[in-house]
Amino acid sequence: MQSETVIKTNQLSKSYDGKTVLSALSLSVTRGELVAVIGPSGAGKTTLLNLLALIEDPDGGTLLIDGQAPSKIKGRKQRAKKIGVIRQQFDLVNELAVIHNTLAGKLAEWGFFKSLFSLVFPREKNLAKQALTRVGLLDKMFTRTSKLSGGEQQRVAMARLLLQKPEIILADEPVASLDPARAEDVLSMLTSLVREEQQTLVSSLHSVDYARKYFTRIIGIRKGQILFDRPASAVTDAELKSLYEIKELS
Amino acid sequence: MQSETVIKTNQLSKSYDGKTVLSALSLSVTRGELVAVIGPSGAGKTTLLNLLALIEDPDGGTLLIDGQAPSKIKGRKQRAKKIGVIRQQFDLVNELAVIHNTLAGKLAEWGFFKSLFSLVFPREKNLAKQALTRVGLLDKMFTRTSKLSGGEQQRVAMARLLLQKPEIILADEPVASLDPARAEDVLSMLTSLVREEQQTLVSSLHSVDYARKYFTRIIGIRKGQILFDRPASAVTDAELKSLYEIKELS
Amino acid sequence: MRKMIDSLQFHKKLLLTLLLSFIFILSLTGVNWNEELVHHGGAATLAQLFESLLQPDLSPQILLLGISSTGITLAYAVAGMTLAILLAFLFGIFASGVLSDGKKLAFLSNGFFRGILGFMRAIHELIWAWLFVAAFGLTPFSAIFALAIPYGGILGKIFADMLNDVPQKPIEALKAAGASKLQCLLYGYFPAVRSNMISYTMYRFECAIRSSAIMSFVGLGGLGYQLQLSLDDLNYSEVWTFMFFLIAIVVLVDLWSNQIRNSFLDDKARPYQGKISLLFAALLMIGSWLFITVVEKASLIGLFTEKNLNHAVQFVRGLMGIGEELPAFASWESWSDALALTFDTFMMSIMAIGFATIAMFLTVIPAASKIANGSLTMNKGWYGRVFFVIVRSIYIFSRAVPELVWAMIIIFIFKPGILPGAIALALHNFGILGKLCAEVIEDIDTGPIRNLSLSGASRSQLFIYGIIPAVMPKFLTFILYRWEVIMRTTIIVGFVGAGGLGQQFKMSMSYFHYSDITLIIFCYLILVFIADSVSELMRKAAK
Amino acid sequence: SEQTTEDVFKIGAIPDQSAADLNRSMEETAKYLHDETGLKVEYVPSVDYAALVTAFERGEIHLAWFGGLTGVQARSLVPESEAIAQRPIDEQFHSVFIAQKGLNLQSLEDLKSLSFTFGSESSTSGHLMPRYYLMEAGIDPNTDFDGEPNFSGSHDKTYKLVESGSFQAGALNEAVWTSAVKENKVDTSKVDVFYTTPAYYDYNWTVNDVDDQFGKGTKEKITNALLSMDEEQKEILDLFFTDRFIKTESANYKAIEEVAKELEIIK
Ligand SMILES: Nc1ncnc2c1ncn2[C@@H]1O[C@H](COP(=O)(O)OP(=O)(O)OP(=O)(O)O)[C@@H](O)[C@H]1O
Ligand SMILES: Nc1ncnc2c1ncn2[C@@H]1O[C@H](COP(=O)(O)OP(=O)(O)OP(=O)(O)O)[C@@H](O)[C@H]1O
Ligand SMILES: [Mg+2]
Ligand SMILES: [Mg+2]
Repeated sequence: MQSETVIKTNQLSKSYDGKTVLSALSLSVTRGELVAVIGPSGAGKTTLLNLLALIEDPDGGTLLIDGQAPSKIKGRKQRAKKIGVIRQQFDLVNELAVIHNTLAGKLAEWGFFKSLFSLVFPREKNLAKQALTRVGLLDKMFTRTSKLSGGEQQRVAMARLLLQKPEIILADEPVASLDPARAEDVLSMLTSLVREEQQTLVSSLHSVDYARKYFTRIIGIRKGQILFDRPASAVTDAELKSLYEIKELS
Repeated sequence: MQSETVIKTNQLSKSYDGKTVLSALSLSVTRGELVAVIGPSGAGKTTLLNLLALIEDPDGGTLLIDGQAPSKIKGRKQRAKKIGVIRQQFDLVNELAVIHNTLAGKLAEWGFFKSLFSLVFPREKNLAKQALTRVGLLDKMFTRTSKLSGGEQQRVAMARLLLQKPEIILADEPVASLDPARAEDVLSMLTSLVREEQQTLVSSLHSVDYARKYFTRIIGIRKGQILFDRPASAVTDAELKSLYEIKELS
Repeated sequence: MRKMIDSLQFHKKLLLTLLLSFIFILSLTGVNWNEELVHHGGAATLAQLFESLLQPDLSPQILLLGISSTGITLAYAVAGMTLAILLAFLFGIFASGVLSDGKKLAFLSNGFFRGILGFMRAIHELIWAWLFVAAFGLTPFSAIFALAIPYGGILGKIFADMLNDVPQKPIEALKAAGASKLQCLLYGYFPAVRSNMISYTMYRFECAIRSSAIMSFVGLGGLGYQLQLSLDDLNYSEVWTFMFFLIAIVVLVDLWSNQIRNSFLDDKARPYQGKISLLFAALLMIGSWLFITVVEKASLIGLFTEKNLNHAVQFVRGLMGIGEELPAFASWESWSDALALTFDTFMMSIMAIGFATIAMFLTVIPAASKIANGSLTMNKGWYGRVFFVIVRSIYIFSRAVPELVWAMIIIFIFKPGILPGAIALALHNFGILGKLCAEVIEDIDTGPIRNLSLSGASRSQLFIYGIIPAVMPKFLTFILYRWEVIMRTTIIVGFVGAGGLGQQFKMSMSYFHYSDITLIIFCYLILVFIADSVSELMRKAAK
Repeated sequence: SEQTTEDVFKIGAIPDQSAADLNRSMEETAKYLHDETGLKVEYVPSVDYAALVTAFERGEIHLAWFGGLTGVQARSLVPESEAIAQRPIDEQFHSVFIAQKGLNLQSLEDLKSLSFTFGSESSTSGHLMPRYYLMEAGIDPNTDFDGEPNFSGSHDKTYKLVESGSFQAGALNEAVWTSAVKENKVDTSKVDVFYTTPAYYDYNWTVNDVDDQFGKGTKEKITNALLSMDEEQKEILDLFFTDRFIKTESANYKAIEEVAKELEIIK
């Protein structure tokens, strides 16, 4: 089970308005890996994660999740079990209380009326409580999500993932614009959760330091192509320099 | 001239709604220094810079700019010559073209009608061109500012400062949420400008690495008080650890 | 205790919704539903109306008449808006307080100017028109002033609010760079509010065209005059022809306003599109004022004659009941009659907003283009687009027709009373509410919705967990805001027999009972005040 | 521009019937008055009874064709104005009550619990006098009908609304009714008269205080022009449903004023 391949892409490519954003990208990720995707702004990190999350379709190449083609797992419940997504703080429903945003991780298993009823009298409250305790937000259970700080919102998103329990977690810049202390807090929580639950994590990051500290493998992307892909400890400063190098000033 | 004191505070304090945000803060800055202010979120960095910029008034203590009390330099023109402020990208008027945001550095010298007229037919265009050439944005002169990337916006703000030519530049997290390459680009440009023009720079920062790399002196603030204040090279890891340490989780 | 507050907070919205529904149901009991509400011939009239809808009178003579009266209506609307914009600009800046310095003084002057703006918009344009006609006579300026004042009031208020909401950081940065207050206005505030202000002004311009059309009710010409004549002759085919003219200009203005909005978003199109729009607006304004001063020979100075002054004085004396033995506002009997009518009018407004809201909720989902093309729910289907076109057309149609004209038609079908008034108000506001709310759904932030869908939510679950919580606060704001507008308009639908204070107002006008009118306007101002404060309170509570 | 607007002699009429008919008759009258008096005469249409009275009060209308009540209102607002001419039928004017045929109404009392429409609220023959006779017959129009009474706005609209079935019964000017029947504008198999009121004074030409503005003797010239209409002006007179105009005076309308006071329309 340990060396099972959960994500495999072959010659994946994507372009917007005729402009190639990802070209011929091949990689494979094994269960339990913690992969950081780094690279300059506009390199294609978000695009890659969107393709892996099946949010967008590639223009060319193949993608296999758990050995299956995406078309086979497009049913919402099945997909929710396989893949979970976490992004910057913007992705929670601001107007709902924390508990509902957490319980949203259960929507795939609930029918319509159960979910409607739950908006008034929350269902499976114990599960939500456990998850919120885990991320240290039990006392904010009934607070409106919009009132939380950025770091707290990020932790709510994690609580949702705890309920959803996907096999693969895809995170897009989960700690951008958090201060260093919160950022480390969030990253260490995220990576230890993934380790415990035997999940797999692929995350884009802006900070090289964090990538080295919390992840097992680093993929450097520049202009839609993989520049390097190796264990976190083996990445050299020269590689990093060429990754972020600016050719012209503007 | 070299060792002249340009900023001197004595027992400066400030509180909001009865909560003390800065307490008894004393420091002095000499002309030509590059000072980084670091510390965890909520430490009071922004508050300190706002006080130095005369945007807010302290509740207690004294502040001298160039040996003068703030009340003596509250005239807008004089103040603009003494102090310039630069912050994250929120500081430009998004809807204006780049050239107008740049020329805003001249408003202190212009009358009402000249400024009105300039909105239609830009005045002193050559100065603006020079400044924008300097920051590498000449080709974006007539672009709407909101369309620029974060790093480009930051450079527009710098072009404005080039026209304003203040003696002291106060920067509040000038590179937060820029990718590493842009961040270094912006910081190196800012610090070299300040060196050339014999100005003084005080900047808050989230990143310790940048503080060490680009500044001559680092002040660590925690809970409204100075934890350490020394040359950039002399700051120890132990000091940094205690600066950012988190007491409880939430 | 803490827990109770939390759970109150938690269920606050639910409670508020229940409360509002309860008030609406209460208002329905004001109508005697057992009685037959429709005339015996109501159904027949409705059939005739529909029949002639399909065969409007397209004879060249009527079309020419339509074009010329559309011109008049447009000219009055444009001229009125010109003044309104000037007023709004001036008062708006002062009311926002962005120019003032000292805190206490600023507070006073803001309050003062906000008060003026509030008074300007509290009174409906038709009442202003009637007051001006009484003072200046039947000159185009009566219509223009009548439009300029309330529209100046509402534009000024919105303008002031927008200025207050401008992010302060860029402004602080400008100040730090040495800009004076006026320079901050030029370089900071104006650019920031420009696009919102222009699109709101365009929306108001559309409303002003409708208001200008109904100025005929105090004897001023235009499309409304022709509509009224055709309705008096029960010539429905002609009625529809004129109605289509009205719809056509509303649609054109809507298209133009979209054009402008897009030109702000798209940089490449901006330079020439923006300039063309600006040029066109300038031509419209110049053309309208030329038309009014040259063709209609109206002269502004001519208004201020001694004769007009005498009339105005006479008129005000009448309103104040001078020379009357027992002015209406001094008589207990008149008060109790007026208060009963005030209550009816209040109920009419609640019923109207209730009907409009229900109809909006039933239609708004297919009316949002993001849902129609499936980009929000990731579910595509051709039927979405068909529904979209149909519902949007209904919205345009129902909002293009002024409340007053709806009332004139509805009164043929329903018996006089508050119900026809409520229905007429609901018909018009349903179109506006639908459009606004559909746009809210279109502007919704897609991130959270997409993420919910990624955690496995179905389409219907997306609605209750993602879309509804996100749009409800805005919906509530719009509904309450429309309610305020409806309250101001209740008096107008009463003019044509649709019940309430307005009907009494028309009677008193016909009989020249001026002190009765004072009493009615007073009651009406109370209603407007109540509506404004209640809606303000509820908006705060819902936050 | 002041000069030219002042010089136009403006005439108006209460909009109590089909606007198209009214336009024709008043345009013709304006032409005739111009030929007779040499004044520049113009017809100013009006959409509302009260609006005409207001315009008359302001001196913007110099000669108006008023109903009984509007005439009384206008003359009380402009004391110098006076009623100068009327049609022979206006000495002996009647209102008719009409109802849908199938209802078989016999008297005013039968109107109880039916839906009912008046004409304009300012109309003498379409509202004031019918209301008066209804009260006499013991019917309170505010409470005894099916719902509140409607105000259609004009006589033509009243019979059209009853014919189309929108209202079960209504009251209007006898002259308008007779001509509608004659010209087949109304289907008498659907709607017919079941009651005619006693006689009262109605319509009249009222002239404003014009001698100041247009020169001494203008009032007289206008009066004479109206009174001297005959066969030659048949076209115009037909539109007014008469063969000539006769002299009248303000005092003839005292009774109307009394009724209006009793109904609290005039205070
Ligand atoms: N929907 C889209 N339409 C057109 N171009 C797009 C779209 N999405 C992304 N792009 C372009 O594709 C390129 C890669 O974008 P992407 O968001 O993947 O970069 P990124 O690596 O995530 O950068 P950042 O670090 O700034 O988030 C950019 O040049 C971007 O402008
Ligand atoms: N206008 C204000 N009213 C009330 N409290 C304020 C106000 N401005 C700042 N504070 C509080 O003062 C404290 C210090 O704020 P400040 O913005 O100076 O922190 P900072 O060091 O800049 O933090 P960050 O790194 O997050 O920007 C915070 O607890 C903040 O909540
Ligand atoms: Mg990205
Ligand atoms: Mg800060």
